[in-house]
Amino acid sequence: MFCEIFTDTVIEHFMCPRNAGSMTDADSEGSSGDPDCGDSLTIYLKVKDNVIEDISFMVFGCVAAVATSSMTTELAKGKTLEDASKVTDQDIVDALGGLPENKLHCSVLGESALKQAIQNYYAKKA
Amino acid sequence: MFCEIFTDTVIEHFMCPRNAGSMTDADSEGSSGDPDCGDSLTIYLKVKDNVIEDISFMVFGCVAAVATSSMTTELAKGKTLEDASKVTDQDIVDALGGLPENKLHCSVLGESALKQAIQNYYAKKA
Amino acid sequence: MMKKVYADNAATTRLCKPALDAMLPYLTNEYGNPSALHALGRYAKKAVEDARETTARSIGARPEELYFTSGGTEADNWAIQGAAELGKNTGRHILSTKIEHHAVLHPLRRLEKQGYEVTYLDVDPLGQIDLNALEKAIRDDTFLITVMAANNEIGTILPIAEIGHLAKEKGILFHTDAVQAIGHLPIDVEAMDIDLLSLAGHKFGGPKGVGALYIRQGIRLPSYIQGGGQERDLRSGTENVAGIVGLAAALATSVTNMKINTDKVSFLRNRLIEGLLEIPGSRLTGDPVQRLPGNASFIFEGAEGESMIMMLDLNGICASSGSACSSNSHESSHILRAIGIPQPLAHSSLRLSLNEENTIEDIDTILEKLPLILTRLRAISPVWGGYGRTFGT
Amino acid sequence: MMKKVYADNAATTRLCKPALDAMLPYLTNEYGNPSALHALGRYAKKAVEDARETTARSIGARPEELYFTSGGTEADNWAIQGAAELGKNTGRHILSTKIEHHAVLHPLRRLEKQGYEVTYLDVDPLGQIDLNALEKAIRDDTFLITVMAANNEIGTILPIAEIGHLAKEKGILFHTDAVQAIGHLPIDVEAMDIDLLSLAGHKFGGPKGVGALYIRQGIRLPSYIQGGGQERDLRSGTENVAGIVGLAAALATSVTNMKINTDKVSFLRNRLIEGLLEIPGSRLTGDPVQRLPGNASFIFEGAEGESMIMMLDLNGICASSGSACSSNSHESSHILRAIGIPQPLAHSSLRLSLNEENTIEDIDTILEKLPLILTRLRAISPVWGGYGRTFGT
Ligand SMILES: Cc1ncc(COP(=O)(O)O)c(C=O)c1O
Ligand SMILES: Cc1ncc(COP(=O)(O)O)c(C=O)c1O
Repeated sequence: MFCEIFTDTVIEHFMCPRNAGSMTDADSEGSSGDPDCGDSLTIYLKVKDNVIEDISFMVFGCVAAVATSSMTTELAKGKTLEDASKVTDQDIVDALGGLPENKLHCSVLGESALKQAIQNYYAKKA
Repeated sequence: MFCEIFTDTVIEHFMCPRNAGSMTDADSEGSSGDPDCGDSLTIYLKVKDNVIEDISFMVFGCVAAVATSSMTTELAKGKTLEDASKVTDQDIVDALGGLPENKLHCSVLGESALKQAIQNYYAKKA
Repeated sequence: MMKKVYADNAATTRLCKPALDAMLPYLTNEYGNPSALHALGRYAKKAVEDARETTARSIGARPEELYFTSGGTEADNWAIQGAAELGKNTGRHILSTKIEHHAVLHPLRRLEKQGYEVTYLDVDPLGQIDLNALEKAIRDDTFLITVMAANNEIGTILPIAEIGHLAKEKGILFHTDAVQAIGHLPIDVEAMDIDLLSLAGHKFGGPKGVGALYIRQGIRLPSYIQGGGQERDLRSGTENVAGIVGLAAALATSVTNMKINTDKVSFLRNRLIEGLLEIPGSRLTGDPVQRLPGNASFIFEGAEGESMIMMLDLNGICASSGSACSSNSHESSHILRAIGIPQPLAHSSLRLSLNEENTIEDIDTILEKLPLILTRLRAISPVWGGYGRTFGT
Repeated sequence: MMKKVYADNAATTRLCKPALDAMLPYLTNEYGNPSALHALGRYAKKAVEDARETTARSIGARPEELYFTSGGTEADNWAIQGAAELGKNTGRHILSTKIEHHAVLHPLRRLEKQGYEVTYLDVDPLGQIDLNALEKAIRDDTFLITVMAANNEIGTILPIAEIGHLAKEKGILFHTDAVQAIGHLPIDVEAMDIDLLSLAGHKFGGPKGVGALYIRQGIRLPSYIQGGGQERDLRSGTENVAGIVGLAAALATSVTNMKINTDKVSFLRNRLIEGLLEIPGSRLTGDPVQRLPGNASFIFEGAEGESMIMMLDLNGICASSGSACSSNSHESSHILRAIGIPQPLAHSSLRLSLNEENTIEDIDTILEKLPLILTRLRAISPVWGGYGRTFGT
């Protein structure tokens, strides 16, 4: 239905975002974007033995922002922190089957919130 | 058929102009317009006892110019020179049932060629 | 497939039946060029002139005062650029508002670059200008006032008759962008002292790509698009005959049915507004009283505009938002900013715009679906904390 | 009623079936605004983008290089005004010809008033420019060459590929008004080194009121009509979706059938020309070889243009003339003047323009009726003295 703009995967993740919601007992969280500018993402991590055991997110943003956030958590889940921190915006876009040119900037949201959350985790531990 | 632009009378006179043709034995002739400017009319008179016994014209011009010329000769025919010289462009337009605004200037052609022919007749006699 | 609910009539409307019927002959057998002298040309010419007469009469103008354009945008550009050329010897100051359409704002900005000065009047939280402020802002060198008749996003109707009278008294040219108003509100250029007025066919059931500029008799506005000398030498280009005929037919229909349409549409609109305002964290934007009959526009705290539109779309409802996520920037509407909506609320706007084709079932569908959508979006929203958090008390 | 013979295809054409069929959905159910995010909007957007692709490919361009406008006139105005703004720091001189359409000439005159200098190249009696003269006329401060691809009145095809190569070599912007050529002649903006090209839908079976400007990638032409940012911010205004779709469908059809249409139309045209040149006091205008397939244009000594058209019209034949008797002046065409037609012959022009819809019966009807009409008009013409009087020997 949206095929002209978005891939089915994007729509899937927009309509049924995975790992959506906040996490009260998170080990760490990271944010990116700015609600005043129209998009904002917070990612929550639950880490055990350097592995992301659980992950969730809260997002305010457009279709691509929601789908990107959802996909980011899917990609990070179960990965070691080291592997998860290597997830790039390109990986996210690829996993979504692509994004329209003018929406590519939304994928950066996911990568940077995830990196932020991992950094914050390290910082807290250190 | 042309009702949106021209009256039936205009079309009638355009398609079947009255008194069209030149006159080799004219007592006088008068011209107006300039072929270089797109319209030109010559009116020929045959006069007897100060009455226009016969009249004809040759014209190069648009629909309104042709119809105007034809109507001018109709209005002048059989009139005394004095009466004929009183024919105005308004009379011609009226007799045609009107002309579109942007064609009104064509009616001046008829009046002035007729006046010219009459003047030339007087000049020749004098 | 589920029945679609079209609630984006401020963006564009379905071509109404009378307009399509009027157009079809000019898309088939009556294909003459109105400039041609032969019968086919004359028929086309007559169609255009009849359409001009109809359109002009519908706004209280004379046919000689109406010029067809390619739409509202061209009409706005022409009016403003033309007025500036006309006024350049008498003044350099223009008065406008902060809530004009870009089709007015961009030409004004271009003029500013050329050395003209423009005052953009503030509006209050309802989107209304202050007539005293307007009067005070008039300078000796003010040669043009351009104020829209009704706003496209928030639906506020501006007091153009009062502005017209004032402009006339002061000898200043008055242009109004009436693209959203024409066909929906009674407009009379004479009674309202309007000098220049822009309209667009597709906002009242006419076709896209055709509009008109009204130019009061005696105002020697220079042309904007020049060439073959169509439209009495003021707007060249082979006439969009079918489009022009369709515009006129749609406008005639709209004006004939204006009273009954307004009653129906405002009824639906009020039901929709009342229903949606019951949702916590919702706010109506625009003037609740001086308002286009079809406009229902809101802020729904915590939910982002584009996401709302897309979720509505997946539920078969067409709507729009003042917030658009486009190439590398999330732009929030200058109109919402002008009425003082703070960030991030300006990214949470939703416009539902109705017309006479909408039904009570449409309204009920929206009232059923939208709350669920808001619940879903807010459930994952980091900026939603329940009613009262942002709007506060 | 007698069957009409339409021989005014250079003025405008009948909307072809593929174009009408392509348009109808967008005049009925697919009425979305391409800027809208919902499904109806996206379908409209897709229709516009598909049309852009089709149109661009038809002239050897890429879709990103094509911008839809309201017609040929707007495209010409935009190209010329835009090029001037773009070039104002690098030059002040423009090269053009004496036989351009008013949609080019009027914007050029406006620029002259603003201090630009324009050289209007002479043409020879066939309407051809001299490429050497063009090259010599190039100055250090020449920033734009604008030469039409084919002339609308006399049908002469100009050497735009050669001009394109020269302009490229000299680093000068090259615009061509290809309104008469597109759909009828093979045009490739790449092979011909064209930087800017104007076209109009209604000259090749598309609808009136829609056209396009090709802008070579990399040329940062400023916009002409500004507002909502449609057409990648370069041409604002809600898109005429149906018109755009119709233009593309018509162009695709024309390009697919170009070879066969050209063969057919030139055959008919040649038969017409041969037949009419047998009439004493007749003369072909324009280049007999480098000529639009459908153009048959003449001088018929002694007969006035409008009278010929009207008499033809009463015989069911639609034609046109370079001479028009309009408000208070008889204007003869600047094109006929440029090819050296003396007065009053310039008032005796007749253009019969064919396309693929014409039949051999049409030609025979014209060949039957026109001589009779000429005889009648010449019989009462004070400027007709038989063959040889004006053309002499
Ligand atoms: C207030 C207003 N002005 C101008 C326009 C521009 O009209 P169009 O897009 O038809 O050119 C619109 C609609 O898009 C509008 O709502
Ligand atoms: C050569 C040429 N240029 C420009 C135009 C203008 O096109 P339009 O009338 O569609 O704006 C025309 C036709 O009218 C033309 O023949």
